[in-house]
Amino acid sequence: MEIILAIITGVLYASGIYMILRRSMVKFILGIILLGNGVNLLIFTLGRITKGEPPIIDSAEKVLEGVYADPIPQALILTAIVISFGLQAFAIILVKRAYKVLKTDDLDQLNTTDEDS
Amino acid sequence: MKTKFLSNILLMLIWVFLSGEYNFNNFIFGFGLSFIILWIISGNEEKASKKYFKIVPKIISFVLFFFWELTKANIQVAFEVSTPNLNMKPGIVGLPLDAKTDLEITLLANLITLTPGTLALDVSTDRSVLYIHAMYVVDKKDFIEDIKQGFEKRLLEILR
Amino acid sequence: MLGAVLLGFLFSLFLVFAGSYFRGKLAVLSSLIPLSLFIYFLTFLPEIANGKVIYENYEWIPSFGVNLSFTLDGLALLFALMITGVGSLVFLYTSAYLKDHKYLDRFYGYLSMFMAAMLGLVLSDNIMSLFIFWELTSISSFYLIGFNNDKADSRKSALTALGITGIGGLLLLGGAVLLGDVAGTYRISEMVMMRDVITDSSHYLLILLLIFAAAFTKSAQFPFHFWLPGAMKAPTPVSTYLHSATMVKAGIYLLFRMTPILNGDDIWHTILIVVGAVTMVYSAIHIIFRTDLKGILAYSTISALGILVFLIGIGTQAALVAAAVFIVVHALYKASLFLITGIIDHETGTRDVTQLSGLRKVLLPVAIAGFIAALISGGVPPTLGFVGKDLIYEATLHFKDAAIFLTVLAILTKILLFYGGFVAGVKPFMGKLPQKFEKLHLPSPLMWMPPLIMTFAGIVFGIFPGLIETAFAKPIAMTQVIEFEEFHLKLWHGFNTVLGLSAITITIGVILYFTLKPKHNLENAIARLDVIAPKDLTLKLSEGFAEFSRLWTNFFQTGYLRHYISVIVAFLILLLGYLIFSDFSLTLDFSTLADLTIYEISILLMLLMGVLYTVFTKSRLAAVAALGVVGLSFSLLFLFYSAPDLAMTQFSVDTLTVILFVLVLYKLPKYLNFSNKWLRIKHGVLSVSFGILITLLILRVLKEPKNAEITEFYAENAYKLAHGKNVVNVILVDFRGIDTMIEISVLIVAALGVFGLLKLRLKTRDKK
Amino acid sequence: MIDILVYITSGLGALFVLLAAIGTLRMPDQYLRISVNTKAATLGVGLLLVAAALFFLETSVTTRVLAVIIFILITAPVGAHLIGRTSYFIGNKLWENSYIDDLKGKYNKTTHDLKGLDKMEKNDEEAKSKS
Amino acid sequence: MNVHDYLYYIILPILSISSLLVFIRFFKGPSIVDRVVALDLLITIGIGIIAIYSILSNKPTFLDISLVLALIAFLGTVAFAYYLEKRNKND
Amino acid sequence: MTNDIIILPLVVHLFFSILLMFFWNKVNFQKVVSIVGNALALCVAIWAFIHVYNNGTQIVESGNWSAPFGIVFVGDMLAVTLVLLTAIAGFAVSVFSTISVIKARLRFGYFSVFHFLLLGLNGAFLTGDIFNLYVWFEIIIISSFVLISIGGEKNQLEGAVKYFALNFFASMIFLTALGVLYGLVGTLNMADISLKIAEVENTTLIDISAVLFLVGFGIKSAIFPLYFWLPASYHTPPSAVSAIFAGLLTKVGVYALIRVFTLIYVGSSFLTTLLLSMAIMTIFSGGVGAIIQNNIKKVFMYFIICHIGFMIGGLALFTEVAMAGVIFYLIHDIIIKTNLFLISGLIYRIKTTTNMKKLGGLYANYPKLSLLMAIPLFSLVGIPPLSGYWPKISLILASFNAEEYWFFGALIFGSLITLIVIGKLWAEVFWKDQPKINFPKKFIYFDQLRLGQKFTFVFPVAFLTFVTLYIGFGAEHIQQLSQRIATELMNNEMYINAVLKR
Amino acid sequence: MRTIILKSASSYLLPVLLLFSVFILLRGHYLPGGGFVGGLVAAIAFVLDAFSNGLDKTKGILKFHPGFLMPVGLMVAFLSGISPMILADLPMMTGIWAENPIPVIGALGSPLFFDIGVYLVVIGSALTIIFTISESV
Ligand code: NA
Ligand code: NA
Repeated sequence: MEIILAIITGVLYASGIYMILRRSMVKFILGIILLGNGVNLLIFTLGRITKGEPPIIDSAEKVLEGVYADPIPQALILTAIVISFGLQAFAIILVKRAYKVLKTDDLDQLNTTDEDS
Repeated sequence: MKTKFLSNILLMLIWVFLSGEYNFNNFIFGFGLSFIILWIISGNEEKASKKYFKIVPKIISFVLFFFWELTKANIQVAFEVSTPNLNMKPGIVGLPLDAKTDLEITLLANLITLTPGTLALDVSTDRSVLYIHAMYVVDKKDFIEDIKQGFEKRLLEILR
Repeated sequence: MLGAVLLGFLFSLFLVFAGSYFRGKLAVLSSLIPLSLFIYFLTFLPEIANGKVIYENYEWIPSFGVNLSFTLDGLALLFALMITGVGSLVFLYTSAYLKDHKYLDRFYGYLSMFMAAMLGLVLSDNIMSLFIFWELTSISSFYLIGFNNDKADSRKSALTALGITGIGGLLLLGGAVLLGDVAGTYRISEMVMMRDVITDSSHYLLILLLIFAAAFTKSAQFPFHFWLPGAMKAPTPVSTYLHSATMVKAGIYLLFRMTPILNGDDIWHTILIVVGAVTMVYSAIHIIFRTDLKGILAYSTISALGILVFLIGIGTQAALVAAAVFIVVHALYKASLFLITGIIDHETGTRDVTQLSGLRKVLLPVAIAGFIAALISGGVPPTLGFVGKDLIYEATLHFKDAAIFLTVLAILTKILLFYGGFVAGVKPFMGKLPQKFEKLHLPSPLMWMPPLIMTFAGIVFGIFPGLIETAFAKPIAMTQVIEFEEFHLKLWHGFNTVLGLSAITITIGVILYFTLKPKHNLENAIARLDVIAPKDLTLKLSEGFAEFSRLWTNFFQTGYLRHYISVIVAFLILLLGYLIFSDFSLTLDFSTLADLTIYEISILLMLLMGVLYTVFTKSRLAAVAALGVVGLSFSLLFLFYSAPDLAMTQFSVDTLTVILFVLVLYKLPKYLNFSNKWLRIKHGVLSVSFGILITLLILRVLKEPKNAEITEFYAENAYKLAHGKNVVNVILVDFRGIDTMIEISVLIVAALGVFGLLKLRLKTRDKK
Repeated sequence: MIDILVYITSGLGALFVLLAAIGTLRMPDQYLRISVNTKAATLGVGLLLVAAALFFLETSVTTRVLAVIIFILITAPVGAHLIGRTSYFIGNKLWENSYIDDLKGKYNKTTHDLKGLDKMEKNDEEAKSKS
Repeated sequence: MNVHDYLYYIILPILSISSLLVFIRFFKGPSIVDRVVALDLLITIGIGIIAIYSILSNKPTFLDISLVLALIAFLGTVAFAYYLEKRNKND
Repeated sequence: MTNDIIILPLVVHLFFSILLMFFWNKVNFQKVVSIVGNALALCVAIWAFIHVYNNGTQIVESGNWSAPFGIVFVGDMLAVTLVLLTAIAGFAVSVFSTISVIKARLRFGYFSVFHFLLLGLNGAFLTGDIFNLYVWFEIIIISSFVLISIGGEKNQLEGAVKYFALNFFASMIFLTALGVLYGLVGTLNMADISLKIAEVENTTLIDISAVLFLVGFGIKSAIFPLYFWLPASYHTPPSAVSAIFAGLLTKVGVYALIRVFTLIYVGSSFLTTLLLSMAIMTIFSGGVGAIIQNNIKKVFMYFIICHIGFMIGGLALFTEVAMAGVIFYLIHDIIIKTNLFLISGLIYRIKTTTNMKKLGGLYANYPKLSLLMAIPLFSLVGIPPLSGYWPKISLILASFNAEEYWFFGALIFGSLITLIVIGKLWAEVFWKDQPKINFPKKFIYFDQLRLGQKFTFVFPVAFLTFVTLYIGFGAEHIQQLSQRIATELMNNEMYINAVLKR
Repeated sequence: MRTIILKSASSYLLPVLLLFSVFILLRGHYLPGGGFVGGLVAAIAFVLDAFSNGLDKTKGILKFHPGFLMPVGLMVAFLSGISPMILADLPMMTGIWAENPIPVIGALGSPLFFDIGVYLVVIGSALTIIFTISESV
């Protein structure tokens, strides 16, 4: 199943980047969300997959024993998810504001700051 | 005041159920927590003091009635979905309402929606009519009458 | 000596803060500074003449080996006296020349800074501090040349000079560092002892080239000479100071200093002789075509510098002595001529030599100075110029391989210099005085005394060459030449070849002066050749470079976000692809697929389809809804693979994002299909390749064993030490609590940002 | 005994879910789809949850299951109502075989007000119910 | 066949297939309303899957996740409805 | 508390950002608080610096979990030096902000976000954990997003969108690298990674993760070909913000590269070659870009890029001499680049423009101010003995010793371009007469400010200029420090032993 | 949206959801959940209320701007982080634990307060974001 996860991760990266490369700001946002998901899945997959054994100590036990999923990638992804959420929320609003001020949804129109001024 | 107290107790119980630990400390904790939450939302005050103890039997019978309707009509839909032909006579029907308060209307609408074949679409702004989408509107009058006599009447008995 | 160097800097610092009090009559007092320094250095004369060398050392930055080490030997003293001596006169001259100038204080500030830097340069015994002063001369000369900064020409010339001397300076830095590295010391006096190590080093050639580059740019050698005529835009005192005695001589000084360290190989001689010869002849010829007095002087200066390089290239004791003497000669007559030109310019308002004549009638002392200066320049006895010229011929005649050829070149140059000196120093005063100049009267003695003093000095030294011999020539020869031979400077050598050559030079020079008149059409004629002159070539080169820069920058700086990202992606693909395919032998292990259950498959399928749908749908809202599907699938996937916390969080966050999106979408326009098909294909290829590489990478990494030390620690201690059973949560709030603290700060800042973005509206009033 | 209950409830639950899925695919217009979904899925998922409660037979699980069920019972119809009315509001057409449309022309598109039944209709209704 | 196998080999596949069927509706649309409804139903089915999965993995605590799911799915529907009504145009 | 000295800067900034949020609307109060906060942070940073200088590398184990199990803060000489520089730049910019940033922006949490940004920078320098570094990076970028976009004017938003996109992308690459690295070694503590990575047999995988880090950090630190977004965005926000971006944001990328490539990925020839070629191209491309610009902010922008190349190249040479040069340059660059943007803000306040074609006559009208500005400009050029000069000695020496003549050429090229362009800038802005342009009426010009306000404008510039002068004339101290840091970096077992208490 | 059905449903959902959010928060140390998800659930409850009753009413319920919760929450987290430094001369973020565990929550210690801080911050920032957007729509 790691193969499938690896492929899906690849698909997420590819689609994320593809969408980021579009000119529409909305697609751009969709792209960063997809890419963010891809990265999370990559970390998750590379942390090795364990089915059905969450890293939670049984109420009767004191240590986590036997087979269990690695909690570290999970914690990392959790942090990354929250951070991405903040960034995405900001990006969405940025795009909205940019659209309002610049009157365009087209990222290609945002090229005046490269010009000489 | 009384309502608040009751809500408080209710929330406390929900808390205890949720957490699944039945001891004194947890009750106290739940009570305190509920108190805080009620305090926070106390901006939305409503004057609804109700008789809480007499309606229990009625509620039980209503619940049974509801589940019966639910099952019955689910089978109907199941039949409709799983047979090759579509034999429906759908339509949107305006149902004049006797229910007046928000709670009454909402409960009625939800119950109607939950039972198969019908879907409460909207309430008119003046709250006089509930528009219902139904799968089988053989006769509009009968349809309205069914609901008014069934759900609405039983519901209002409990709530009033 | 440190004090001597610092004095100039301190004075210029003083002028920055109190300069406004120092204009007007007080200005003349500033010449006390160079004067007192001149006297200070004179006091060393006896010791130096006795062959003594004085060292001083102050620790500055020992970590770099950069210290303020000073040395005073014959060479240094020669330059120090020249700098301060000519400096004193220039300071005096300036006080009258720029009397009412608004920024006279600034001018003195730059000038004294420049003087200090120059002094530091010639006194440094540490090549790094030499470099430091070298750069300071570049900078202060930048300010001096651009002093008339409201004129575009001045600014341009200053920039050109800065650019050319700047690159030289940087190469000198390279050379100095390398030299220091090879020699194991930055002390020049110690490097002399490491001569063999240096000349045998594999970096020798590189060092040589770097040092040469520095010297040639500073001393205006072909083809870097063109900044010098441009630098004539500066006020006359600047031209005088920079081009007669100081800045341009810095390169000569450097070559002189490096002679005992680097002249170990033919390459040293060859390059110097060739470059010096080309420069002296090339610019001497140019003199004929100039009508601007300053232009004539500029080219004759370049030519003189060429002679010096040429002499140092010859490198024999005779040549070095000749060079040393010629340095003095040149300083004296060139400074005088510049000052005279300044007076003429100042009084008549023109420097066009075709317009000027008969000025002796109104400016007699100046005319005397000019005449003597022309004599010195032309090497006419009994001036020091004659001594210098003879020494030069002596040196070329005894150069082993190409004595005749070199001598011919030297003679040619000297003839033309003779001509130039007379055109500049004599011609304006001869002939009829035009009517418009009749009302001129002699300016303040502060202006005409300095050239007169210098020219008289030229005669005095010519009659008593022993002064120069004992003071400079011998000490210099002793330190700069490996095998010192006794010699004597004389005005009269008797009848010999050299005297004959001298006679020829003067004769042809005189003939030239009377037959060849400076004409504008000549100047215009040569202007046509400018297209192939180094100046124009460099100009074109720099324009071409600017054009190239524009192309290069615009090629990358397209302004298109997607372009920037696709470059990065392509770069990554290149690197990752190279690494992955150069090493990997990927064997896929499909056995794990057997574990796959129907619910996993359906979830993964749904995830996959959701993603693809998001990408390919034409409806924005559908895309957003599809993101919801992706979020759900993710959530379930995490649940199946033992990450319930992730499942909850991922799903709530995804939904919240969707909600935000939905709320905002309605203000945004519909999807437009902006990009064309080819672009889509291009981006498709890019992104798919990247995706494939990521997949391969994951599969490869998964084959490696994983170290679980940390994980096991958490599993063991989450409850025992951290009192929690949900290990993920324990990590978040305890083991790695800092992460979480910052993570929530991120959320806060994002919220602040959203709030600000939406609520803050700048009114025009606010924009101030 | 408990196992059998689990078999039955989960089986029925899955069945209803499946029916809802098929219904979603087959039904000809949005309103019918919403209608089918809401109940079949609610019932189906409710049963699945009950199966879980039965399996574990712990108070905390049961209360949790109850909480989820109640929550779904509250939210599912409200959601259906919202999306159904939106669907009508934005002008999604009824299935061509539909029989009657009392809502037609009742929405004010700018103020989002919804009118009650017209006088005519009302009288009509009342007359009918009285007879 | 024990409970485990029953749930594993019969119930979960049925639920999975159901979700795929719903996804087809999602895919087909045609209206955005259909997609929103389909998404909502998918999540509801997800709740069912979680319920069964919690039995299979013997982790009743997973049921809490289903509550979160239900809660948020509802919010999603509300948001879409809100948006569609405001925008007043079919996308 | 004495054990925790090195993290006090973090505590101070976090505390002040919270405090400032409580006083949301009280702008004048916020100004005072922020200056006090930054002054305090400066004191604390100096304290930490001295403490580490005297006692060697300090470790703080957050949560009392020893490395590699918890997040460890490592105050080695490099980290505390950068913390100190951050504090210096932060202090200057906060003073400058009080007068140069308009009230409307201040009313929307400017200072709070500013402290978050400084918090992030300090955290990034101090952390010993690679994932924690990611988190610090994120607080940095989100704060910078907010600072770059707040006010939302047209080109600001354009800049912000690009800035966001690229930084987000960089973060994703960083995370990818992290994932790969974790998958290989199962640990996040950098010292621990350094040890465990030696056990990984497949060096290609290590190279891959290194490349990912290189690109992730490279985007932030603006290396060729990853920097193209930077000139389009850094100059768009108010000068105070640009200043902190210019001085510190790219440098934190450089810092990360230095850390990662001295501690974790040591000695791969592939990486060295790659890094060096990128550095050369960066110098070239940045220099070439600077030539053609007319806006002084943009000129400085390209210099940021150009000079990043110096540092990256030095890192690639990977000798102790080169590293000392890199560190010296880093110290110089942080102060100087911050100051340059403050100066451009000052010029804007005087003339309402930063376009060279429209500027002129500054020297005639503001001679003392001009001379003040000249010092940083010439320090940038590296006119000896000002600060930019000294590190070049080490870099040039190192390039000769490594026989990397291309890099030597690039150094000369970069320095020459800097010299020429600054000369041109001086000629245009300071020397040339003021061209006739329409000066807007509704603008509070520098001349119209009260004396105290003028002082507030000039003080930060003067303060940073003073620091620059110290770096130049006190080069002995800086060089000793740089050499010490270089030694610590080149012998990474010192770091590892301190962290893992071996 | 003008629909009394949603309106009245949400007025009952709000307290329940808030309760649920606290539940999720407190049990996080033992079972899936925690401050972040808890905070999100609470935020969602308010958002739901805002959708159905209008933003102003929801703000009325809260009595203060949700943004205020951000510094408060962060301050709580911050204090729980540095209290070991100040109180016990231990490194930052060291857990300080009460002797005996209490019901539901389990062991009582500074990490719990930290999580509460997270909870508040999440509510504050999520609500700030969503409310701001809703207002500007
Ligand atoms: Na129904
Ligand atoms: Na029904």
